[in-house]
Amino acid sequence: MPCPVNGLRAISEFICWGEMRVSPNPDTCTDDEWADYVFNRNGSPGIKREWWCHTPSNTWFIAERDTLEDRVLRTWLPGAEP
Amino acid sequence: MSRLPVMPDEWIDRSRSIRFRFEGKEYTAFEGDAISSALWAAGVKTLGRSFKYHRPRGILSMANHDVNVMVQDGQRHNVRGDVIPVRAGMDLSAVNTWGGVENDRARFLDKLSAFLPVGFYYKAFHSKRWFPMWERMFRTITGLGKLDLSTPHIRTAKRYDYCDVLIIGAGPSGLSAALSAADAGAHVVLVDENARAGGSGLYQLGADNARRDRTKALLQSARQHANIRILESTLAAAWYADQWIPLIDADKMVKLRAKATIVAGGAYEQPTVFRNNDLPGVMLGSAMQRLIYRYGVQPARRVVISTANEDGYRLALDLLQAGVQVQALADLRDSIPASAVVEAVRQRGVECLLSSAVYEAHANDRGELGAVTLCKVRDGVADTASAWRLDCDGVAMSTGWAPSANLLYQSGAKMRFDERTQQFVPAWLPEGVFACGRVNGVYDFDARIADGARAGSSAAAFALGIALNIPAVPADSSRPSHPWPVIEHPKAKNFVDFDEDLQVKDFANAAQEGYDNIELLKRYTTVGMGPSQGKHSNMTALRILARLLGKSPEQVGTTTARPFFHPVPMSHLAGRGFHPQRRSPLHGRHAALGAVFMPAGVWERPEYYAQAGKSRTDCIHDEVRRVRTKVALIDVGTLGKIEVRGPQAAEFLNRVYTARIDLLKVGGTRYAIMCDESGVVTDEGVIAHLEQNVYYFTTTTSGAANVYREMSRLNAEWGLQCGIINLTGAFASVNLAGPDSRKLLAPLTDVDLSSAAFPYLAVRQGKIAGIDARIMRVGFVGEWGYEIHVPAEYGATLWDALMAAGSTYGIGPFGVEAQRLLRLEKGHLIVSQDTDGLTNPFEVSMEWAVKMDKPFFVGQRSLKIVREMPLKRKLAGFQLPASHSGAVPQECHLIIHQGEIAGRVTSCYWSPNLGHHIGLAFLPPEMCEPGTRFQIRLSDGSTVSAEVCATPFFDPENLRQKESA
Amino acid sequence: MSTPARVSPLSDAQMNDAARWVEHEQMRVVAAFHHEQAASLNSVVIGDLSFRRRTGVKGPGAASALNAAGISTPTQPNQWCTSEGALVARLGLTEYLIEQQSAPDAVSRVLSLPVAADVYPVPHYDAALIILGPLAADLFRQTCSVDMATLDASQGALVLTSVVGVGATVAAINTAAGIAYRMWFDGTYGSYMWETLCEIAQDMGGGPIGYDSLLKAIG
Amino acid sequence: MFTTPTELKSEYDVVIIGAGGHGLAAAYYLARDHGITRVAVLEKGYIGGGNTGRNTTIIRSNYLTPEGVKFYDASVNLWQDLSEDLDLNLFYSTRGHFTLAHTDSAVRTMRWRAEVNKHYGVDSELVGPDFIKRACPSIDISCGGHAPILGALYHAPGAIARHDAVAWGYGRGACNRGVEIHQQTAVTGIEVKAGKVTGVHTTRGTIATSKVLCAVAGFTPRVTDMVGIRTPLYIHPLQAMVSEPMKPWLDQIFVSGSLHIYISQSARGELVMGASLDPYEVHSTRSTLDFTETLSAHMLDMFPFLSHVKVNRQWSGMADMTPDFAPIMGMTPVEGFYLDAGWGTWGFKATPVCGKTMAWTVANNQPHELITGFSLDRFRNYSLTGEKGAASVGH
Repeated sequence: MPCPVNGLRAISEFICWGEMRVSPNPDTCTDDEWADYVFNRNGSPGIKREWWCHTPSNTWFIAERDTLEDRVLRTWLPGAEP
Repeated sequence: MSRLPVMPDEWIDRSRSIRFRFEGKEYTAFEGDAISSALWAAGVKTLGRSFKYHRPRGILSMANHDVNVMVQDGQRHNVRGDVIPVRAGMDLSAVNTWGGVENDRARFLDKLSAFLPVGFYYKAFHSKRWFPMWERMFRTITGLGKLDLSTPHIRTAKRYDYCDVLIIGAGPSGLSAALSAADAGAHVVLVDENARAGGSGLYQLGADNARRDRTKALLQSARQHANIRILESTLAAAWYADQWIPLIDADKMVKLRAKATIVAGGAYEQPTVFRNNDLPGVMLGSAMQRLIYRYGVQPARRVVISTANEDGYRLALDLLQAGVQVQALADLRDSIPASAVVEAVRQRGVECLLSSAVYEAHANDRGELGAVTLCKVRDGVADTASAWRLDCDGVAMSTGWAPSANLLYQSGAKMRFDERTQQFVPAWLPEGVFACGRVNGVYDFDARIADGARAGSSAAAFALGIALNIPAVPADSSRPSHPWPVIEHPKAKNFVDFDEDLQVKDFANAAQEGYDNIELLKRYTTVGMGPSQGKHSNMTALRILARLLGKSPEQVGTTTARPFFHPVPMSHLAGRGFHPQRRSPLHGRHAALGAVFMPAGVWERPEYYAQAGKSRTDCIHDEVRRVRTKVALIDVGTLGKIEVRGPQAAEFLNRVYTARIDLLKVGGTRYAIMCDESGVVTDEGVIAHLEQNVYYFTTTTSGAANVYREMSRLNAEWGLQCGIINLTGAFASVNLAGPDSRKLLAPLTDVDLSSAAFPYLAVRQGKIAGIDARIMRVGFVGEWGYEIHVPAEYGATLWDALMAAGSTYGIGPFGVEAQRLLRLEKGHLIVSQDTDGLTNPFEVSMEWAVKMDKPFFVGQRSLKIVREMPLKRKLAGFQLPASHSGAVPQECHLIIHQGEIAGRVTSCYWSPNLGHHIGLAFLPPEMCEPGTRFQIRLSDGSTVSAEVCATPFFDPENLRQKESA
Repeated sequence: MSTPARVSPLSDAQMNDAARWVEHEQMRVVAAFHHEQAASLNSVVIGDLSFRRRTGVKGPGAASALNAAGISTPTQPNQWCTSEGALVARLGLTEYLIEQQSAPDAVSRVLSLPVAADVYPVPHYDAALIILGPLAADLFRQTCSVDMATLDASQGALVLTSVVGVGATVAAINTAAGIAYRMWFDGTYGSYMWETLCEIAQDMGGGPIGYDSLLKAIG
Repeated sequence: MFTTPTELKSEYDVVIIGAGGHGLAAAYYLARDHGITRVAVLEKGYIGGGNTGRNTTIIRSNYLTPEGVKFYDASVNLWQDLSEDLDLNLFYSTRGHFTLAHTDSAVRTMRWRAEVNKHYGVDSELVGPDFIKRACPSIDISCGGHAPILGALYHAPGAIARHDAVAWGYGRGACNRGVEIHQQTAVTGIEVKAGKVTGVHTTRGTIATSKVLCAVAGFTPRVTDMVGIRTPLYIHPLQAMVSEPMKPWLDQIFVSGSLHIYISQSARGELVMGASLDPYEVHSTRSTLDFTETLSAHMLDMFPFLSHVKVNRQWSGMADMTPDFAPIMGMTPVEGFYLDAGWGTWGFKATPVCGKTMAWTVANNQPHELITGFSLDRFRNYSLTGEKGAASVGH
């Protein structure tokens, strides 16, 4: 896994938080929309954007990963998407 | 048998003979002998018994596939005789026999074999009544080697290693690949599972020294090359993503990270399938060559060769040179291309029969090979009219090969079936993975070396990111494998899988039952499921199935190859086994005070402090009494400690905690809880507002790491202007609690401890015993007390100062158990003991700590939904009558109401200060009124009656933490 | 009131094997171990440098704040340099570790940095080791997935990685005794780390080294 | 024996997607109990080729929630007669099942489970180290000193079985009753008109049907996407490994939550070993080295004498996880689309009862009483079924 700051490292140095998810506006969304956001997932394989953390340096970053091939396409720091 | 004259590259050292025992008899061997070669040289041919029918078995491959020759070597079981070197003093016995190899009492199973067709056990013995008994019988005869339960925990020095190009297999193509990669500047690791590099270049000679010399020249240059490391007796056990390859040798695993991998593992020779092809004496042609050239052992005196390729003729020449009489050479092919090798064999007067094969092997009185019946054969069907019998003590099977492609499959390579070579060859290889030599479908000797050079430079170019011109590979027209090396026989016993004793008919039966695709066939017949993982059986099984279905091998396809290539010991995989453990800076102090430690995640914490002649409970109650009556000290350093600073620190904490942190004044603290997005309580802590824009707070011990990590992530998302600093390890913290705590502390500190200057729930910074400290006036245990945080390197010094100053007040340490009891007296809950994975704040009466009117906090939106729903349960305090005697409820005992589960106890202790049992329990909301009686069921089924009561149980007005008027 | 004593996070683990103690920076340091032998230096030795004063800062403004205090900072992330008698390590993008090695006192300068909206002090009450000897990189091959042999000391290379399962900062440095590695990690793992590394080092013919011999070795 | 139907008909009463244990069991009970035989089971691979053939075959009912306990207990009862029922030896072997507790919070959870189990007549008990040591003298109770065993949940009925045979038995039973099993037939789409299922598109043509049962474990999200249903399912790989065969020495099944390992010895004498889920989403069955290293290290802590035991093979399956570790079963917002999913790591043991209850649910178009706690809409109503409640961490 290539950490944008620390470079290529063994996967054992990382933890995966899961897919990046944008919450609906809590003030305007319906209860069902919110429950959908809280519980439901996009469970099909595909190219997904996930939160990953390089634990020794506590570096959080985004990884674009093909969950079918388990191949990392690119990674970047939050707000620094290439 | 007899030893041959010294062979130029033999592995044995004839100057060093060693003695060892097999099946109770003593034998002599040479240093470097494999167990099997030593026994064969000593004339022992029956080396093991088969898995299912307990048939006598001898040498098959001498290439780590002889799973019927597994021996027990002391604590090591399933030791493979064909490759494991014999050591002086070894005392070996064959696995999986009843009373020894010679007269295995289980050999009767062979007679029953007709009644034990494949899958028979699915169809038998399955009455509910009889199965258990039958299973016991079955289990006792199954299972190969015996485990020695006194084997020690072996810790190996597992390590990492790195290289540009890894080459697996040091035969002619691998050596050539290594040289061209190394010449291109790549750092090369060349591994070979054999004791010595060289591969078939040093034993498949056809009495042709040119091959040997060429191979030795390559080996010589490789050994001298600065860029090449050659690792012999080293197995590349698997291929994992990102080119991680575990290299296994006798005593460790190396996790090698290669930039490029070349698989040059060659091919396994495949058995010819005819009746009794498993008798000791029948073996692969390459096994005979290994015996001759590696161990100087004559494989047999009179050999019949069953072949279908040029290798069989080469073998004939090798045998003749070794003084073996070649009785006949039966070639399955109807015609053969003219070649020097074939010519040479004819000239040596060997009888070469075309369209012929061994139809059946016959056992002598020892159950070993004594003769064969040869027949004319058309497409696997023998013309028995043409049968003739020939005495012999050796049969060589040399009718084809299967590629050693396991690691290629693991790497995700796509393979296609090649008609000419009759094997699967790479059609597409993943980035950085290469193949050369026989595994790549190249068999001609010179072509293999050229193919190696091609792969070597290609791999180097990839690994170094440079351009190289890649040498071409001359065309290779050889046809090494026969499409149908299977000879049918009405009486069967023509074995396809030697691990599992599978015969040709077993596959027909399975297919007939509907198990008619390769995966189902594999699972139903268990072909390839044995220790050799199908290396000598999968290809034949596939040919058989293809024929049964009228499909091509390509259409049938192969089964997936999974790690490992050969079995790997668990001690190698485990390595040293690291178990990271954290210790508080005060650990040494606790140990000195007789602490009894309990594990708390990665930490060790004092459960209580043992006193001579006192029970655990008495010790704990002493500690409790000391806190309530005098003063005591507890290490709370395992709590998570985090600092958030910056202009938006308050805003940040407002979003992650449910409380109004923005209203917290400098110098104040607040208890706060944290929820996840679904509104479940996940953590708790005390937040202190140290200075303008500086907040310091604690988390639960188990939550610390996750809370800090999740906070960092949230701010990576929110981008608020504040910094989050994890001080869990950097600070030591203790809780000084008890009526005398203020008197004790006053002389040690420059902080004004008066209630006016330092009220309850305030935080102050100052010096204690000259140490910079953060002091909070909080009390989880409900006494006047101070939680003191200092830099970790001063923790012990602080502890000593407090203990010294406290001696006049009768100070002592208290542990986790006493603290749990004390906090329960105050009705404080512990997240994850008094809550579970679904508990929301309303269920534990924390409405006061949840500010729904805030603009936002994590979990708020969900709690708005949850708040509108009826509560399913509530956490309530309860007590048992002081008169209660006998068994006591424990945590997680159930509350039974009208025969149904109504809730559960989450905490329960006997309170020395109240004189009766108190506890917390989840109850239906309607049962939470103080005074309500309910029944708790204990483990033994008896019930205890309890009564709901208000909390705190002890000092409800918190008078003890306030200034007494 | 006398200045209070500092205690190394490794002292519990060193207690039994310690032959002689000396004090540096108010911290007791093992001057010599019982089972210490000169031969170890030909393999790999592990020394405790926790006594050296350390502190840190992080945040977008950290670098400029340090520079303003006269402390220069590495140009690249995960790189170290020396400035004002201190080793200045850049951990990732915007975090810095400052360890005092000789006068003048950079650490106290950092401690007295003015409060700023984008500079956050990071106290370092942690453990600090030096790993020295021809087999030093080899020791890491048994304990860490990063190939330390590829770290260029002259370039001030450092990595944040995991050693025997514990998060650690490892920097390659040149010493009179050749290439060595500095390592910083959470002190609460001190006993575990010290015992584990010493055990492996001893298997390799090395072991712990007291401060006296260490000074002789690295000057 | 199976029959391989040559042609795919244009219409069936029920289409079952997935010829694993669950799908085939549902087909079997639809035919046997409800007389519904115009059923097609569609399988993109081969019978039992998914998690049915990849799991480590542990069968137990010592769950935490009342819903779970009742459900799995019904399953165990079916298991005990299944070999005779299917006229195929499933090697159902009662071994006794230990869930080890290494922390006081784990002990609390085991007591909780034991009490709930006993309440519903399931044979479970919280036992101490001495009991464990008596049952398996070779175990290292201190686990190398790293994680001493403080107690365990002992579940006497815990059993193992031959996984493939279960799929074969149900498949054969279904075939004999007229059900068609179409292997190498992948579903490419599902037709929904006015909120109702009307048909299924496959690689071998289109089928008209009003009822579709989805029983495809790790592939569930791909199928629910076809009908536009959102679920909480997420897919993580679960790995396992098996040793070379050795003479029997381990009778019981051991599970350790803290060490994340479980182990049993098969009838062939192999040690079947597993660990916890891989920590991130992957939709393939790749293996990792980390897995074998960690599992071996922890296994040697518990059973040091396995040092020389060789690992023969490792593999992996795709586990369909839910937030509360309970399955998702029954009706869905799309009429005629029935879901049998969320089996995560515990689907095999539920095979018979899933088949029975899903067959009932499909036949009657209303959820069977045993599965009402597992409905999909619990995630809309914040009324989760807390099997994970048992998994809350130590303090």
